[in-house]
Amino acid sequence: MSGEAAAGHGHAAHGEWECEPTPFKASWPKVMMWWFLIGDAVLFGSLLVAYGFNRVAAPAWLPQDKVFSMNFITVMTFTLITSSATMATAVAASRAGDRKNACLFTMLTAVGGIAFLGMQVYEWWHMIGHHGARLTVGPKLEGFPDVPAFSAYFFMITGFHGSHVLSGVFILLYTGFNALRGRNGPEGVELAGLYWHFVDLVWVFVFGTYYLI
Amino acid sequence: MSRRDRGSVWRFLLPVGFLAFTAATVAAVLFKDWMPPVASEHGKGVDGMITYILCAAGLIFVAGHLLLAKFIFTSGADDAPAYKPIGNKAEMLFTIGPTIFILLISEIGVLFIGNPIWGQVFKEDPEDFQIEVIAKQFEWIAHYPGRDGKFGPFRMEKYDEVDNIAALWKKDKESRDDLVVRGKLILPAGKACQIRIKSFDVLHSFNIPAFRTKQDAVPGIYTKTRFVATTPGDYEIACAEICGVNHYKMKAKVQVLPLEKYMKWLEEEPGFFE
Amino acid sequence: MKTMVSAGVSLVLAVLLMAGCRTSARSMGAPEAAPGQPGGAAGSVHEIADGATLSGTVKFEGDAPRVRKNSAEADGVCHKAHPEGVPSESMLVGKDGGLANVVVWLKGGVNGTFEAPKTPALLNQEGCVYKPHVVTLMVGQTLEIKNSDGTAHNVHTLSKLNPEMNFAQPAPGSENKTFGSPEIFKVKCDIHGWMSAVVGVFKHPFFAVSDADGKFEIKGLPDGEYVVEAWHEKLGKQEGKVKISGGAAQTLDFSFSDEE
Amino acid sequence: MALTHSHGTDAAHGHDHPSGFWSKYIFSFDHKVIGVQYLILACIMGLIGAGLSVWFRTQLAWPGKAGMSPENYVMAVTMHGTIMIFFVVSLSLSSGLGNFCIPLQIGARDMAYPLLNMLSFWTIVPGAAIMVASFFVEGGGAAGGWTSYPPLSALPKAAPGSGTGQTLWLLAMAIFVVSFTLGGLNYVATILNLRARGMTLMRMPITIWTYFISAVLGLLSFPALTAAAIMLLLDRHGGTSFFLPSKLILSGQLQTNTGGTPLLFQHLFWFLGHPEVYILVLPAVGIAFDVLAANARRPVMGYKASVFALWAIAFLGMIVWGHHMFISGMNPYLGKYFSISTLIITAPFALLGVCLLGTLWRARIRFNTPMLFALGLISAVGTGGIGGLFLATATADLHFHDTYFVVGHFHLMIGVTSLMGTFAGIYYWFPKMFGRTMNETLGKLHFVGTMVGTFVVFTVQHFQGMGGMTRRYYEYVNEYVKPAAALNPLVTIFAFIAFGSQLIFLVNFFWSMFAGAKASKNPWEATTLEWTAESPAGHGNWNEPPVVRGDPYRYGEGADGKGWKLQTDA
Repeated sequence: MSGEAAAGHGHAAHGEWECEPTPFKASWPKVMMWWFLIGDAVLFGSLLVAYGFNRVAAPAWLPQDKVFSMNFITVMTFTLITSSATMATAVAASRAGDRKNACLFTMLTAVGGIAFLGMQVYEWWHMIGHHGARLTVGPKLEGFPDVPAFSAYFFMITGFHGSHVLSGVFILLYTGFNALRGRNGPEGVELAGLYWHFVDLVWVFVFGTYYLI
Repeated sequence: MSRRDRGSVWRFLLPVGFLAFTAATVAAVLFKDWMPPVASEHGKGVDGMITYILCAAGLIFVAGHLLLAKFIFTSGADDAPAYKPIGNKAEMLFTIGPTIFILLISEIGVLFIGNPIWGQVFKEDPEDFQIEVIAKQFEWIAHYPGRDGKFGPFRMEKYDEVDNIAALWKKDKESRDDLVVRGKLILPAGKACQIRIKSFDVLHSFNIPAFRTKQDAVPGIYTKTRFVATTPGDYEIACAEICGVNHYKMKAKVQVLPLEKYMKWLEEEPGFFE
Repeated sequence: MKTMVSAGVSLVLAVLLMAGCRTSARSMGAPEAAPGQPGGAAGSVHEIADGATLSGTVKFEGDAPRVRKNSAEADGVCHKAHPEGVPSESMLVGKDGGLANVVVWLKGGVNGTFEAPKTPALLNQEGCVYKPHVVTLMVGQTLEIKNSDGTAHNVHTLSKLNPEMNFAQPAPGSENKTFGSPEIFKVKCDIHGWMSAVVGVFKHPFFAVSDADGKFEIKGLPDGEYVVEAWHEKLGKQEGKVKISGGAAQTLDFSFSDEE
Repeated sequence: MALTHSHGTDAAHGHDHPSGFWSKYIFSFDHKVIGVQYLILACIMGLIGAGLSVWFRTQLAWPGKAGMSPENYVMAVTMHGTIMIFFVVSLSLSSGLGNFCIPLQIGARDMAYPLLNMLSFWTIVPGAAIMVASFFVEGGGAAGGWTSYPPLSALPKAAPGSGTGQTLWLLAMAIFVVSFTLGGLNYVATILNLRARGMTLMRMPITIWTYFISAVLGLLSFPALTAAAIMLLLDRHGGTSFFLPSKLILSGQLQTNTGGTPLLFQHLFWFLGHPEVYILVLPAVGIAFDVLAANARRPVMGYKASVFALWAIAFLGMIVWGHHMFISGMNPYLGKYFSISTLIITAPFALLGVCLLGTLWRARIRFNTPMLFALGLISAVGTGGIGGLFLATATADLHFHDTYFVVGHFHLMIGVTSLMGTFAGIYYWFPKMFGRTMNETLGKLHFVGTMVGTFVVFTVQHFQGMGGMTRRYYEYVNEYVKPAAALNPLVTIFAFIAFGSQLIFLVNFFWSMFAGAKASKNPWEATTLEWTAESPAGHGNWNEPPVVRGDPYRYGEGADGKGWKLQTDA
């Protein structure tokens, strides 16, 4: 918070209400988005810490690679990370004023998100249908005990993340549509991008802690 | 609205009020022993720790209120010349001084007086008597390992409110000679006891105020606490963590016996399945 | 979103599970309505003044178990009433192996509706013990729950078909309750864990509780074929059949044993 | 480079002065109206919360005479705690006064996102309604204490209120968290982005600093409670076992849950719970600084040191939650760590306290009502803070945990200190809210009643705690506690006095709103920015954007001889 440099007061600004410069020169929607994401990160952090806490305390745990297909999860992760790249392209395009490409790449990102969601639906179907897992019943695996917490954390964490992806897809569709019409400035795409990158980042943590460790 | 009330009664009333409050509090500390009589070894240490903080914090409390009263009483009249800065050095001394003082006394207290006693409470010593205390809504049950020195394992399926409160099974070898006492904890005097605490339902807290002992009973895990009861006599267990409607009724007797009497009781009492 | 969906799904599961519990409870201890009551549907009230008597004995096979005593020292009032501890009443075996406190009732074969007696049944808390240990009454009949002690009690019914009650009862005090569904359930005191009683609620007046010697007697039975159940709080239940014709008295014996 | 105050879609912002009743007073975007709405809601909830405390205090003093069953008691205690912390202190101090004074003190027209601001308020109204309604559902309200530790709160059979009441409780809390988070986002963005020209960070009044820090703390800590609430709801209604270990026996029946741990909830809860204390206390201290400076006619002592201390408290406050759990079954080594780290907080807190006290050095005090409350706050924060030394020391906590010592301590901190700060703020800014002043005589009566009532109640409770008197007891049946419990009637009588004087405040507040003496633009001759706006300020606060040219507390250096200078003066 050392941004109180008194420089730049003389700059003429459009609009009638001049303000003191903000630290990091972020606009207020961006500041709000950042703090929202920080709070959301704490929420995911809490869930993951809770998972770690229970996992350490649990007498038994299931081997993830036997429950899930690791290749499939890797593809999921890859899809989501790719969508982050298209998002970055969209942000760059919208900054450059290229509405068409901004829209195109935002929509591509949304497609990536939908693909990810589809894979997650398969993943859930696999857990529920194939392994017989329920919120209160662990996946059935030969030679392993029933670990209900394995399912409970799976459904809660991936479900919560999935809901973020889902809302992200809606936001992206809306933003992409608006970008094409030129309704929002570059900031709209940027904000959606921030959210999307955050959702991806969270997935990396979920992947790392729930699937790998 | 009288804002410039220079001769305001509050100039006298407030300091007098603050001083009276301080004096009453100090008097209450000095002239009455509020703590229940102490009956355990580490309890004396806890009391020592409390006395230390009382003295140190009391000093800050009194000094702070004296200053507050003084500042209010001697504050200038509003139409007098405007405020003159006190000077950086004096301000620094005034602010940093007490800060460091308070930090020092509190950290010294916790490091050199508090933590050793904290260590005593959680010490693991194979020589200690092992006693298990079971908490359930709204009762305390004492469970002794019996002559074999081993606690029978819990078989929650065998639990019966009336006949098998400790959820033991007679086919478990360790359980046969276990002692189960409902609503009463019998302890030896002068010998360290490690209590392992278990809850069958919700959170409770094992609290013997006379021993300065408090430890939550957490379902799913064992919690431990350790003490040496010093004086034979009767004391009370209270529950210190809200556990439901009858939380206030959740109490039990603590009976501290001289060591020989305690050993005799252990010998003579028949085991739960004997 | 998905958490909500899965929460919803599991909520449905939980409801199903609870429903399952209910049915199993019904089959475990709760009297069921007799299957198909064609004639009595008009609400005719049977007279039970005359009829046959069903009597018998409930026996316990094996050694009489030791009667446990629970220390009541946590509560001064209870301790005074039972300085040596409160003896458990959950398994009382009398002379010749007679098993007390068994609820014997007609599970099937009773037709018609019956009016509940006006006199209340009494469950008294005295000396930190429920007196009597087993109370039987009819649906709609008043149960007076009384606290005659100098200490507060807590009445907690572990009923499944009737709404579960859990209320504090200061000393002295008295509460009147009625039950809408036939069921046998336990009552306990949350404060004094050793206190336990059994309440049996029935649709008809044909029930009895075995006495200290294991003897029971059900009076005023009309002719018919009946399924008789004997229910004990720890040993489970047994069924027997009896046929009554011409108002002749019948006997039926039960015997229980402890599997362990 | 100077950023503009661009408000995107909010057309209602700026010069429009809505005229209709609904858009002006009910669904207003104006931060000042929203602030007052919060205050009024807090007043209503305060009557309920404090009324509950009067009810159970009567039971404690004269057992059985209050017409209260043990069930009522645990529910009343739970609801009192929840309502007071989340729906009275948070709403009045953080949301109410915060909304009112943040834009005014930094020279903004409104909050960064006025629509969101209005939505925050209208989100919390149903939350408050649900919280109150939960008392009247079948089985009664939540009865697990305001901490709602599972398994008590997770198993509907564990307590009579653990049924629908507990679910509604969780729902209301979730709504509160949503509203509070949205409000916090607005605070942070407003304070960072919408400061008037010249209002650099180090020229902000300390009140703004405290609101900023408490908003940041809220954004960082409330998600932990959200996570805990999600998991608790799943445990309650989804059949999961996040907090429920295997083989619990309840009502004599074996439960089917497996594998959870109740300690997890406590960690998550206190990760919020401890910062929450600072969320509630710091703004009160900040307001006290402003009021003290204005009425002691001198700058606050150690402005920079105080800001530093606030950040230190905020940071340390995030890492010491475990001191609520010394005896919870946590690893004893963690107990040592939390004890040592908690006591480090004494340093910044002492610094803050000394700066408060030092602000009276060579002062020229005007004894008006806001000042009296600010002075009372100094004593409350000191007395309460000293109690914290005992509780932060794990060893002493062996005796004090969950006794009335804790009750007395935290009531002095988040009850008395916060409310004294709130009252100081309300009396102080009332002219800016309504263009009128509150009645001084009634105000002083209110002060005396509050001061005497609360201080006796909570100081005596410290001594009761020393006697080992355990909290949340319906009646004291244990022998050892009889001497301490004998003081209960005394405590209750003074609790009545404290409650009664709040009624005086309510009368004064609503009466003065319409009939108080007219106030000028700057009735207190204070220096901060809000006093350059009209009283009451219109929607948009200023016609011309103010330009800040100096520190917030410019007393005693006035060249023009009046002894003080507005922040906008050259």
